[in-house]
Amino acid sequence: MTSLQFDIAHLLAGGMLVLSLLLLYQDRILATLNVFALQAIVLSLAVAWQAYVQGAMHLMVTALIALVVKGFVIPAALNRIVYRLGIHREIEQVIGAGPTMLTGLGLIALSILLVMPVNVGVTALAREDLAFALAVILLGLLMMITRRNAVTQIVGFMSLENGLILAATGARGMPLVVEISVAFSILIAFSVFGIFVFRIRERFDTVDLAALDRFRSERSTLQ
Amino acid sequence: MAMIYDLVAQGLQMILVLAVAPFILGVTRKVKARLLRRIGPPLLQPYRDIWKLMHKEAVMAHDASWLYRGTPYLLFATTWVAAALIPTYSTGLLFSWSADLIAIVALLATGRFALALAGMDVGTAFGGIGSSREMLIASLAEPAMLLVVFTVSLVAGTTQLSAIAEHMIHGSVGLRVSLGLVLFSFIFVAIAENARIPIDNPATHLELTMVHEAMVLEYSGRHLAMIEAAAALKLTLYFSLLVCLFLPFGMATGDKSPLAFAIGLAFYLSKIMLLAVLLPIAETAVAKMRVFRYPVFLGGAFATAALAVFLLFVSQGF
Amino acid sequence: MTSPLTYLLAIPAAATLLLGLIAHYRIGALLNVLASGATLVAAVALLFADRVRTDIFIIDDFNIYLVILTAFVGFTTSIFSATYIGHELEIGKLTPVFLRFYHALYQAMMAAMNLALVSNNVGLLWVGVEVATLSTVMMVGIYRTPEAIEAAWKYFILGSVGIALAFFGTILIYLVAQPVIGEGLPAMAWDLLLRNGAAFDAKLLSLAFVFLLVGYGTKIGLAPFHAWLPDAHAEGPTPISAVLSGLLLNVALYALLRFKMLLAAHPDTLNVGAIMIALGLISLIFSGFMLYRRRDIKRLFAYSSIEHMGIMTFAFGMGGPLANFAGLLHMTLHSLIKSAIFFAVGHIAQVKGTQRISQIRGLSVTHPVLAVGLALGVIAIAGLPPFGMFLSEFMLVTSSFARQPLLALVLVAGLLIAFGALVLRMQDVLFGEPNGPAGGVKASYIPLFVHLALALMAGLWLPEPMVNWFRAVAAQLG
Amino acid sequence: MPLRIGLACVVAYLVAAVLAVVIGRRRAAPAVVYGAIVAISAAGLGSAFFALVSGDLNTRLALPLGLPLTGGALRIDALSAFFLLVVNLGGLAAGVYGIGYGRHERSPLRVLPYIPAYLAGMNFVLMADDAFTFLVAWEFMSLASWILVLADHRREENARAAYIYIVMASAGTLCLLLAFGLLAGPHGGYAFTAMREAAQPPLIAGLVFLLALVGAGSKAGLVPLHIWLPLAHPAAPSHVSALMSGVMTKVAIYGFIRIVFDLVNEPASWMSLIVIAFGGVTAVLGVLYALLQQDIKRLLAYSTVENVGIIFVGLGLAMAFRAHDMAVPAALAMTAALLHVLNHSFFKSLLFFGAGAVVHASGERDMERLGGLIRRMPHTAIVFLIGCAAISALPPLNGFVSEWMTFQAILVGPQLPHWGLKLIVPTVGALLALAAAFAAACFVKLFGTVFLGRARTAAARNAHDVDRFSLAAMYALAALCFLSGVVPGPLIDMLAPVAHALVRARMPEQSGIAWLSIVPIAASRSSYNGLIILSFLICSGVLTATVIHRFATRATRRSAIWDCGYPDPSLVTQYSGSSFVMPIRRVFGAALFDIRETVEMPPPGSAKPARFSLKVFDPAWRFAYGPGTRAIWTAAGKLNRLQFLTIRRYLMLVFAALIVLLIVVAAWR
Repeated sequence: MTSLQFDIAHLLAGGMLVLSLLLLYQDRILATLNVFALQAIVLSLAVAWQAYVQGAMHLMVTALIALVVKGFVIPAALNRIVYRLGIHREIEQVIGAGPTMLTGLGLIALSILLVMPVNVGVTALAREDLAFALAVILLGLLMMITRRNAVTQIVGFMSLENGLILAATGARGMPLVVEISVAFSILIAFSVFGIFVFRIRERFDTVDLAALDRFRSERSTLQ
Repeated sequence: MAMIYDLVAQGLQMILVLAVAPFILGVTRKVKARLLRRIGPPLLQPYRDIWKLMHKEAVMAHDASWLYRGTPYLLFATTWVAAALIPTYSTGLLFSWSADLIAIVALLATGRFALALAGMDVGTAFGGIGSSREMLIASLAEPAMLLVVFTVSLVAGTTQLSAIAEHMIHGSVGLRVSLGLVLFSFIFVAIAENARIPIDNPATHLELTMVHEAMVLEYSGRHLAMIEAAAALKLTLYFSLLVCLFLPFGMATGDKSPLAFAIGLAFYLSKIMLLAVLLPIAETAVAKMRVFRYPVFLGGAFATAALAVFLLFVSQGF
Repeated sequence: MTSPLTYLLAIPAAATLLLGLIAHYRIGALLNVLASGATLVAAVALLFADRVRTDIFIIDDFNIYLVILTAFVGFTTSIFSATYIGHELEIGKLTPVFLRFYHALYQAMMAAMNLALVSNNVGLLWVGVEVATLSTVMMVGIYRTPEAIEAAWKYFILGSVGIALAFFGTILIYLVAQPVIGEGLPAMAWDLLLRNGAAFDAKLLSLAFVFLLVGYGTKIGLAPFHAWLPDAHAEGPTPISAVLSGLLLNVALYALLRFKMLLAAHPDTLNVGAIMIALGLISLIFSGFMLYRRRDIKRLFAYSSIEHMGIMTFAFGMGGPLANFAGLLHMTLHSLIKSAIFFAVGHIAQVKGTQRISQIRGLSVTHPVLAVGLALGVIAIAGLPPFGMFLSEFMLVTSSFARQPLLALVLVAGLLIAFGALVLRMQDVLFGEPNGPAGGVKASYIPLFVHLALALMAGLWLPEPMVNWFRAVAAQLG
Repeated sequence: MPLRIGLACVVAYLVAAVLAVVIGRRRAAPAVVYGAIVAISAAGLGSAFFALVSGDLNTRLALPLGLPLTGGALRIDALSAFFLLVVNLGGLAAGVYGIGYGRHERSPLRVLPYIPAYLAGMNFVLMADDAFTFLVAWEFMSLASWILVLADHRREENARAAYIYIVMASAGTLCLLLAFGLLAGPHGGYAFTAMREAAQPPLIAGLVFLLALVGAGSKAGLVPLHIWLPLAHPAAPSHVSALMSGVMTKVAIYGFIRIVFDLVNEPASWMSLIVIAFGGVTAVLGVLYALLQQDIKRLLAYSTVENVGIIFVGLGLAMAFRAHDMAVPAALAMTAALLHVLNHSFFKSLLFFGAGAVVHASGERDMERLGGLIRRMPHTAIVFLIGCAAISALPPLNGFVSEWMTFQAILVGPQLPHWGLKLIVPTVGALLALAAAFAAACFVKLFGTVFLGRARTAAARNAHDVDRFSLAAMYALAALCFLSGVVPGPLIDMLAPVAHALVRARMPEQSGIAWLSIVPIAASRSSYNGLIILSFLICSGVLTATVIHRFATRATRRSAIWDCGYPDPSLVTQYSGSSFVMPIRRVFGAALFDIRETVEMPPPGSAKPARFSLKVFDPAWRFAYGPGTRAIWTAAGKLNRLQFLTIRRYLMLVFAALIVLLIVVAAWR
């Protein structure tokens, strides 16, 4: 692999990481959706590049799925939901953007710390990708737990899964990647569908327990 | 032949204690009366009392049970047997080994058990008071008594009364501090067990602090006679126990000749007479205690005995 | 390959499609039972067929009895669910429309679990576990009551995160294997991995295991990844609670153990034993305490499942022939007994019309047979003789106390705490002045008592081949 | 051969249990089941006795059941043979009693199946020769008795008792489990033979000893592990209470002996010190608790605690002497302990049967509501009186013999070359004397309040004697109390092989001694002859009685109570049980219990009655168990919040855990 190929792969992966940070930074739903769509596109580019580099054309399918489903369909769907359910547009963050960013940076440091010592036999490309992918995953998780809002949590989950795809495609010649990426898209479709059908607004997160007590006699044991 | 001789000796001892017991009681009463500037009853009064009571008809409550009737005899029997098993004028009598010191104490406990039950039989308040206090005194006295036994057996290496007596006579006992202490606490226990002042007052009947007399309140006639006799026997028993444990000199140990027996008998009688005189003197010196002072009294006995044990350890070296 | 393996996977898969089409619930239930029975036959047939080993599938000492166990519990549960669901329809808690999905999903789940068990490919293993999870998510939400949906959502979200993390771990496994074994399928074949394990990069392997632990640990229901488990058990239909506790947790644990073997084969990896011991003890103690304040009887036993998963994890973390043997035995027995308990609890909840413990009293007066069933179940799950779980706990406690006294003391304390809670609740339910309806119960006792009988047998006598399997696997688990 | 019979007995018991389940509802069921129990336990008794006297012992039997690969091992040695004797004797008595008593059982299905199962469990414990079999049987025994405690499950306190019981029982089992774990070692040598061979380092031995003390002690009712006992034993039907108190505690003691004397068998001075101290304390506290009870059966249960204490003192002395290679005294102490095991099983079963009869006849367990039963139930009164006298260690009954032997062992104590022991032995001796005195007081109170005096309630007034099966059982046990009290020699000789197996020595041969008296160590030292004492008593008593009746008068007149001329006809003025113990309570109790006495004295002139109420609490609850349970409950409450977090917070937990693990990996090199 030439250094150019490596640099491009590196650039794309790094781009995803930056976008993840950007996601954490957003405080308006629609903007979040746009950033996510952008990340998905970058992902598809990265995957496509990997396909080209590894000469594994079947990865193109994954790239295509990423582009179409995550780049356009799901953001659009989520947009629709936001309008339909009249979810108010500001994201209530549990911790402010600043601390979140700092935590995110810490996570990135951790992931690099974890992956860099690994060098036995693993190709540099895979390793770089791995570091970035791990970072993206952790950031996705972070986003899920720092946002009180259903849609943004789905977005967080999806960016987490972007990281997965990135790692999977980075692993040279790994079987089943395409199938799994398809499976993940279905999973996400489910979640979006779920939000829509079950009318889970903030409810799925801040389920007010008082409402549940009527059904489930557990809480009365608290006092 | 020898067998019969032994049997006779044993039988003699049984008769002896039975015969001498009321007299001892009489002596104590007489001495006490004298000390109190009274004439006092004649020395043989106790015999007369028992005789008279025996011939009176026994009056019993309507719902008195067989236990009530049986108890006096059981009490009398246990006390008598116990008294008969203690060496008086001679050691190593035929049946002396059939009960050691502990067993004798336990025999007395049997009698007490029966009497306490009898006290509760007809269901009066007085009987209950008596029984309950009797059991309290017993529970206070028995630990001290056990420590006494413990010390003595530690000195003599046995709990067999004959053996102890012989050891005290022949063995190189010397004058042991711990034996003195034990004697002290033994006397305390004996006072408590025999319902003497300051624990109890055998002379009165209608005093709320009474113990033994309250238990037997309902008894009359021959039953009462048995109980009185048993009380007298018990006093004698403790006297002879004291004699046997602490001043057994003069007892017939080696040869079982009639002469030796006679000497032993003389010594024995004089010794218990002495005790019978000493007891009322001590009694007149002190006053009756409240029930809840008993623990102090007998606790003192216990402490002394315990001290004796530990001193003994020290003197023997651990 | 026309080995029983084919049928093992094909029958449930086919049944899934077929059941999806059938609306009538009696036929559906009947088909469900038949399909499960056929699967069981196929599974048993595996015993007599020669062992399979390809890059995709494998049958070895470890999974052969688990396959049979899974098929067996699946079968008995299908019988139970037939009567149970019938009752649910009568009282109108379920509608036939959803029942169609119910049966289809049931078979789908069975198929997925079988796939996970027999797959030699770690990717396929992952796929199996995940499909099984998702199908159960659907079934948990099937009552469509608010709390059921709540439970389903919790399950879904936490499950998905678990899925993702486990997948990342799988990728790492591939990455660590690929340089040694080469690209493509072989680099994901478990037995090849095990063979070349020593050559892998220890660091990356440990990292992979951490992700697998968290990912599959979520499925196992180890604290603190357990949150979905109690609600999913409590709110879903009871047959699903039975298979969740009885099978799915086992399968997830099985997956984890496969990877544990990899690390055990490697000399200088992270000491995962310690981590597993820690997680196990945390789960045990935590659930032990949680048992005390439970008001919902199904949730109670859900927590007891967490407890037992903790015990197993502790055992495997301990390692060594005895502890591993105990862990494997515990796995088997737990799935038998816990599902039996849920059978009993399901009927009890139906006859009493409530899941609230406080509203069920004096069951031994109103429904003696059910009471005996529940009592035996709780006695068995509490690890009292003569049931088999006593054997496993006996081995575990004795062996670990000889090696790690303090840890064993913690274990014992946890066992005692949980025991106290379980017995307390059981006495509440079984004894005292009876309340609630005393009406007759339309229940199928066979599954319940068959399970208990098996658990009893395990306590008194284990069949020879089983012992050999356990020992072989225990040796591999290091 | 005895082993096979024993195994057959266990199987037969289990069959009987199943049978009971099947026919439980029939009217004839109790007769059938109890009849079966009688037959089986008679067989077991016979074989055990035969094994003990003929020395046909140490036969082994390997079962295909139990632990995988090794299977279960069974063995009967002298020790287990003796305890089999005890167990089956109790079973026999309970069976005979049950034939009559069981007729009145309200819900037989809750009792009938479990008694045979219970007996099977106890038999099996004694035959087990590997840790697993032992514990299975042990826990099976606990389970069966737990259900029996729940026989009358509608009473709230019974459920509570059963709960405390089962939890304590399994805690004890876990302790034994740990002990066996240590003995077996990491490679799992679970067979007792292997454990015997493995030489344990002192530390391990000590640890095993402590665990065994706690594990077996909690089942035997050693203070302060006794709390379950007075709750659970009375809750069960009376013949089951008899089994639990008279037999099961003995099985627990067997467990202790088996581990400490057989499997480890390296007693050290400090161990014996602990055992002796705990034994003494248990004896005194147990009987003090007993004194303060008003419930007949609970009183008996507490007195079981006392006797367990006495037995443990004997065992501790045996350990002490063994630790210092004083073989003969060790044999004496051990024999005393074992003899007391046997004796206690006699009179405690007898007393519980009597209590059962009283409870059945009057429907009252509170002795303050009884009284005067000696006239309503003469037979029960006689046997109960014998039981009371025996348990109060009065000559010439059996209780005295074993306590006397214990005292003899104590008197040898000072020869021990160990400071601590030297000092504690006399102290414990005093404690035992105190316990004996208390026991006498306690049973005077019991018998006096229940059987003597005047009936306090209509229930007591209309009581009637029980059926003849129950009476037969009670009379038989009373006879045994007499027999083993009067001629204990043969029993002591019977125990010789047991003592020899445990402490490598035996007491001097008793059968040769003249006049059938017993000699613990040497005739010169001490001896006791119940036979002569008894005959003396009878002779002198009868003699005097006849003399008086013959030559004096035998006239008797019945009249009203005299009571110092102020008789009070009302029934409540008689001494009640609690007023009987008042002095002892004031003197000893105040320090040891938390006793709440409240007196409501109405002002002069008001018509209200004065009220006196007394509450006695077991301090073990106050200081140990209460706080413990509260702690668990609060902890559960605090953790319970985790049930109600939001999904996001749950995700946080996952995330945090993941990060921690990742940091661990990163930090690990």
